[in-house]
Amino acid sequence: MADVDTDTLQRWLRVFAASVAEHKDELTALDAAIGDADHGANMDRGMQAVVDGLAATPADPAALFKQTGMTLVKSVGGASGPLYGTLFLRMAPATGGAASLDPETFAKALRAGLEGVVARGKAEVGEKTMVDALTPALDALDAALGSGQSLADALRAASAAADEGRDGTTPIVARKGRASYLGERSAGHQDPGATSAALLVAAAATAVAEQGAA
Amino acid sequence: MADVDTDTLQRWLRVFAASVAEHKDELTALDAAIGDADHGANMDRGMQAVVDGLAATPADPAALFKQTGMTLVKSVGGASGPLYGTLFLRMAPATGGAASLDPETFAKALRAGLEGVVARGKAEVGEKTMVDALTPALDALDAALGSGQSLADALRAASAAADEGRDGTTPIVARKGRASYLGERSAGHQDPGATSAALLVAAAATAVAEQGAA
Amino acid sequence: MKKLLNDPANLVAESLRGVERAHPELRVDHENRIVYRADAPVSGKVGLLSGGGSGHEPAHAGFVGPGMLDAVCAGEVFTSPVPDQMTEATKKIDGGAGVLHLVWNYTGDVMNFDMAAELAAAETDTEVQAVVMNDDVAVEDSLFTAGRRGTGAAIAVEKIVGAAAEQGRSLSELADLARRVNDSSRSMGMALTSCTVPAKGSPTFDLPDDEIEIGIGIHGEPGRRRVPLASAHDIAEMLVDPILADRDFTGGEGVFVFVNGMGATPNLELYLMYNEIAALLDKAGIVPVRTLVGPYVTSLDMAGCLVSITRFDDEMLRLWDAPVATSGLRWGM
Amino acid sequence: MKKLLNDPANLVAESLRGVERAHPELRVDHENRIVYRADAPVSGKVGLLSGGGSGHEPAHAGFVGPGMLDAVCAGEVFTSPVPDQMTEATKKIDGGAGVLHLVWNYTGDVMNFDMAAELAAAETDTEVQAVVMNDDVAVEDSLFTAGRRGTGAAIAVEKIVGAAAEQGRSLSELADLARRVNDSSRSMGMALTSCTVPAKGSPTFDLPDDEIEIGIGIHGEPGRRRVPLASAHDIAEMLVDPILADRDFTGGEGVFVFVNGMGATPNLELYLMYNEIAALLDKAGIVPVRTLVGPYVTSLDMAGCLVSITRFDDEMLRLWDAPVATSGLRWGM
Ligand SMILES: Nc1ncnc2c1ncn2[C@@H]1O[C@H](COP(=O)(O)OP(=O)(O)O)[C@@H](O)[C@H]1O
Ligand SMILES: Nc1ncnc2c1ncn2[C@@H]1O[C@H](COP(=O)(O)OP(=O)(O)O)[C@@H](O)[C@H]1O
Ligand SMILES: [Mg+2]
Ligand SMILES: [Mg+2]
Ligand SMILES: [Mg+2]
Ligand SMILES: [Mg+2]
Repeated sequence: MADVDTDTLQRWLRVFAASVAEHKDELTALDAAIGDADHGANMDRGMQAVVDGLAATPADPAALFKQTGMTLVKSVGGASGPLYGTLFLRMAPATGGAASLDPETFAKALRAGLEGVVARGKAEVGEKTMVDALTPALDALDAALGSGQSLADALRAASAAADEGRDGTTPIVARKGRASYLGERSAGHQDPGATSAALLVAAAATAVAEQGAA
Repeated sequence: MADVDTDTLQRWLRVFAASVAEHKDELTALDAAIGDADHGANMDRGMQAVVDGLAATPADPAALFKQTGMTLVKSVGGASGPLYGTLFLRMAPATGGAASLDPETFAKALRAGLEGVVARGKAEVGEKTMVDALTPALDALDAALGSGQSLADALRAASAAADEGRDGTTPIVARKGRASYLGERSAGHQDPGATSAALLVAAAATAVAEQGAA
Repeated sequence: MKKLLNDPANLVAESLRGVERAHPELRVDHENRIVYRADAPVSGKVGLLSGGGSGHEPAHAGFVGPGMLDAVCAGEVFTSPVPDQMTEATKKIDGGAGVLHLVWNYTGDVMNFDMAAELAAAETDTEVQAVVMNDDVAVEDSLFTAGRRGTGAAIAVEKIVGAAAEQGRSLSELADLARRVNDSSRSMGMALTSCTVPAKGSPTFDLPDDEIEIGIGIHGEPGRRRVPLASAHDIAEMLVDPILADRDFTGGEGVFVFVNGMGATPNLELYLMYNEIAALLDKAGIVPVRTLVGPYVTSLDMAGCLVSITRFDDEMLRLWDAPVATSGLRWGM
Repeated sequence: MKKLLNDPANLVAESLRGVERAHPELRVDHENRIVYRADAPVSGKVGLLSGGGSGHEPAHAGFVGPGMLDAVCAGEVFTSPVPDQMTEATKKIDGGAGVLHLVWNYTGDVMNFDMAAELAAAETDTEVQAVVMNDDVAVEDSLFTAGRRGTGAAIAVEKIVGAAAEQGRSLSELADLARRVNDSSRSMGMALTSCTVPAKGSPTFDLPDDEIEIGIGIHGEPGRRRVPLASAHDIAEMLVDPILADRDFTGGEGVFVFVNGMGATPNLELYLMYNEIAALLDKAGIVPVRTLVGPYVTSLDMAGCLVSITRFDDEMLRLWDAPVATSGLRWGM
C-alpha cells in the first residue's frame, strides 16, 4: 500500500468536517449536559474554516497540518480550539518534511499531536476528555502497525479503540474541562470532546481506506 | 322595611370583601387578558384592609363610607384605588349625616359615588369600565324604588342590571383605562373593573336582603 | 413561578429593605414606601418626585440622587402607588421652591398623583405642579381615551429636568422643560415573551414560540398587535418607522436614542438592535448624539425591547451631559 | 428560541457593530473582535486586557474605559476568544509598560491566553503577565482539576487594578494587586432557569418548575447540585454559607458585596436577595462597605443570581472608589 499522500490527508480533513457537521447537534447536546452547549458549533465552525482553506493548500503534509492547526486555533476558541489546534500543529514537524507519510511516520505524527494535547491541557487518561479517546486509539494504531497490519487495518483498529475510549468516558467523574465543575454529576454522560476525537480517528480510517481502494 | 343601618352597611362591605376574595383569581385573569394582571390582588388587598378597619368603625354611615373610601385610596393604588375610593368618599356627604339611610338616601349616596367615579376617571358609559356596570345598576335602582319596590327588591334589580352591564362590556373596544392600549384587541374580553363593580352591587343586595330577613 | 422571594406579598417591602442597606446615599421610608435622597430636602431647589408600580427597576428608585430625582414612591408590582405616599414624599423633598411631580401616563398613576396634589394643596402650602409623560406611539394620541403611555421618555425627562433643578431653576421653568423633553420624545416597544407577575404566579399572556407582540407598554400587558416572529432587522423597522412617522427628529443637536431591555433580553441582543436602529436613523438623516443601551425601564422578566428617541436641542444636550449620581445612571460625579 | 437577532452565526459580529455605533469613546476591531479604548495605547501605562466568550454583557466590553480595562476580546457565545485576538489586542494597548492579561479561569480561556502570550513573546517585545481569576467556591480548589471558575471577582479585580494602572504602577505591582484582590474574593451562584444559547436554539438544561441549580457558573452550565425551589432566605444561606466557610472576611475595611443578576432576574428580586445576604453578613460580624446589585456578569437569559464577596483593605477600597468611565461601571468622571 502507498504512503499517505496529501490528497488522502485532505480527504481525512474533509471526511472529519462532514462527520462533525453531521454530528453537530449531538456534540452540542452532549456538551449541554455537562458543559456549555457549544462543542458542536465550535468544531463545525473550525472544520468549515479548515475545509475552506484547503483549496489553497500547499503540497506537503507538514504545511497542511500547520495550516490546519493554525486555522483551528484561530477559528474555534474555547478548550477544543487550542487542543485540536495543537494536535495538528505538533504533527507538522513530526513529518520530517516528507512529501507523503509512511505508516510509521503518520503514527509518529499523530503521537506527537497527542503529546501536544496533553502538554497543553494537562489531562491524563481517565479524566473524561478527548485524551481518553485519542490515547487508546494511538496505542492500538502502534500495536497494529507493529504486528504488521496495513495502515488501513491499523486505523480501523484505532477507530474501534477510540470508540471504546469514548464510551468509557461515560461513567467517569470529570477532572478536567468544564465538566469537572459538575463533580459527581458529570458521571453518566459521554464526553463531547472524546466523541469528536473518535470521529477524527474514524475519518482517518475512512480516508486511508479510500486511498487503498482507489 | 327598616332603613339601612351601619350593621347592614358593614355587612355589605364584608360580603363584598368575601366575594372579591372568592373571585380574586378571576378578576386577575380578566385583567391579564386586557390589562396588567393585578385587579384581583388590588381589590383583595383593599377590601381586606377595609374589613380589618371595621372593628373600629364609628357609628354613622357617613363616617363608615369615609373610612372605607380613605382605606381604599390608601391601600389599593392603580386605577381602581382612586375610583372605588372616590365612590365611597363621595357617598359620605350625601347621607346628610343620618344614623341610618332610607332607601332614597342610600340610592342618592350611591349616585353621588358614581358621579365621583365619573368626575375622577372621565369615563362615559360604553367605554368598557366599571361605569358600564354601575350606571345601569343605579338607573335600575332608582326606577325600582320609584315604582314603589322595596330596597331589597330594588337592589336585586340593580344587581341584575349591573351583571347585564358587566356582560355588555365584552364586545366593547375600550377607550379608558389600560385596556384602551389594546385598541381593537380589547374587544371580546369582559372588563375586570365592571366585574368587581357588579360584585359590589350584588353584595349590597345580599346584605340588605339579610337585614330584611333578620 | 420561580422567583427569588419569600412571600409575594412582601416582595416590594423586602426589596426596599435591600435598597436601603445597599445604598447609604439614599433613605427609605418603609411605611410610605418612599426612596429619597439622604440630603433631602435640598434647600432652595425644586424637589422632583416620580414613581409608579414596582417591577420596572432600575426605574424608579434607581434614578434617585443628585442630578436626577429627589424621591420616588414605590407601588405594588405594576400598581400605581397611592396618594398618601406621594403627599408624604412631596413634604420630604420640599426645599422651599416647590415640588414637581413627573407622572408616567397611566390612568392609575395620573389619578393617584392628582389626588396627592389635591391633598398636598389642602394640607401644606407647598407649591406642586405635575407634568404627565406620554411618549408611546403604539397608542393613538387622543383626548377621548387614556392616551399614550409614559415609557422610555421618562429617562430623558427625569435626567434633564434633574440637572436643571440642580441649577436652581424655578418650578414653572422646570415644568416647561419637562413638557418640552416629553414632547420631543417618542417610543415604541415589543415583547418576545410575557412576564410573570409574582402575585399572579403565571405569565400574564401566552405567546406562541413563533409570535411576538408589537406595541407593548411596560406592565407586561399584551401589545397592539401580534405578528410572526421576525428578524431583528424587521423588528427594528416595526419600532422605528412609527416613531419617525409621528414626529420630525431632524435638526437640533441630533437625537438621544434609548434602546431599553424589558428585563430578560441580553445586552448582546440590544446592541445588535441598536445597530439596526442606527442604520434606519442614518437613512432618515437623523443623527444620534447620545445613546443608552440596556435594561433601565423593565417589565420584570419580560424579554423584548423598547426604543425611545428624543430630539435634543442644545440645552437638553448640555443638561443630559451634566453630572448625575444615581444607582441607575451615573457620570461626572 | 425567541431572540432579537438576524442569524445566530452573526450575532456577536452585529452586536459589536452596535457597540461601536453606540460608544464613540470606544473602538472596535471587527476582524479581531477587539473592543478597546479610543485613546489606546495610553503611553507609559500598563495595558489591561481581558475578555472571554460573549453572552456575559456588560462583561466584558462594558468594562473597557478609563479606570478599568484597555481592551477586551470577544469570543463566540460562551466560547473563549482565540489567541490571535489576544495577541492583536495586546499590541493595540501596549503603551510601553507592558500588558496584563486578566484571565477568567476556564480551561479554554486559560489555554487561549497562554497561546496568545507565547505568540506575543515570539512576535513582539511587549512584556506580558497573566493573572488567572478563580473565585467560585462551588468547585473544589484543586491542582488536579480545572480548578475554580472565574465569576464575580473579576469586577473587583478589573476595577481595582484598572484604577491602579491609571496611577502608573508597574506590571508586576499590578499583577500582585490582581492576585491579592482575587485571593480576597469568593463567589457562589444559583440558577432558577437555564439559558438558551442562540446557536443551539433550546435551553441548555431542563429544570423542573420546582427545582433550582446551586453552584452554577456563568455559561448556562448545570450547577453542582439540584435542590427543591426554596425561599430567598434559604437560597441566600446556600450561597453565603459556603463563601464564609471558605475564607475569613472579617477585619480590613470591610467587604465589597456584589449581587449579580444572571440575566433575567429583576433587580427587585436582587435587592431582596441583598437584604437576606446583608442579614447573614451582619450575623457573621462582616461589614459591607461597598455594594453592587444588578446584572453585570450575565449568562444570556438565565434567571438566578451570583453572590461575590471581596474583603477590602484600605488600598483596595481607595482604588474601588477611584474614577471609572465604562458603559457598565461609571463614577467620578
Ligand atoms: N484539559 C483538557 N485536556 C484535554 N481535553 C480537554 C480539556 N479540557 C476540555 N477538554 C475537552 O474539550 C471538550 C469541550 O470542548 P468545547 O465545548 O469546544 O470547549 P469549552 O469547554 O471551552 O466550551 C471536552 O469535552 C473535553 O473533551
Ligand atoms: N378612567 C376610568 N374610569 C372608570 N373606570 C376605569 C377607568 N380606568 C380604568 N377603570 C377601571 O379600572 C379597572 C382596572 O383596575 P386595576 O386593574 O385595579 O387598575 P390598573 O389598570 O391601574 O392596573 C378597569 O377594568 C376599569 O373597569
Ligand atoms: Mg463547550
Ligand atoms: Mg390592572
Ligand atoms: Mg396595575
Ligand atoms: Mg465554550
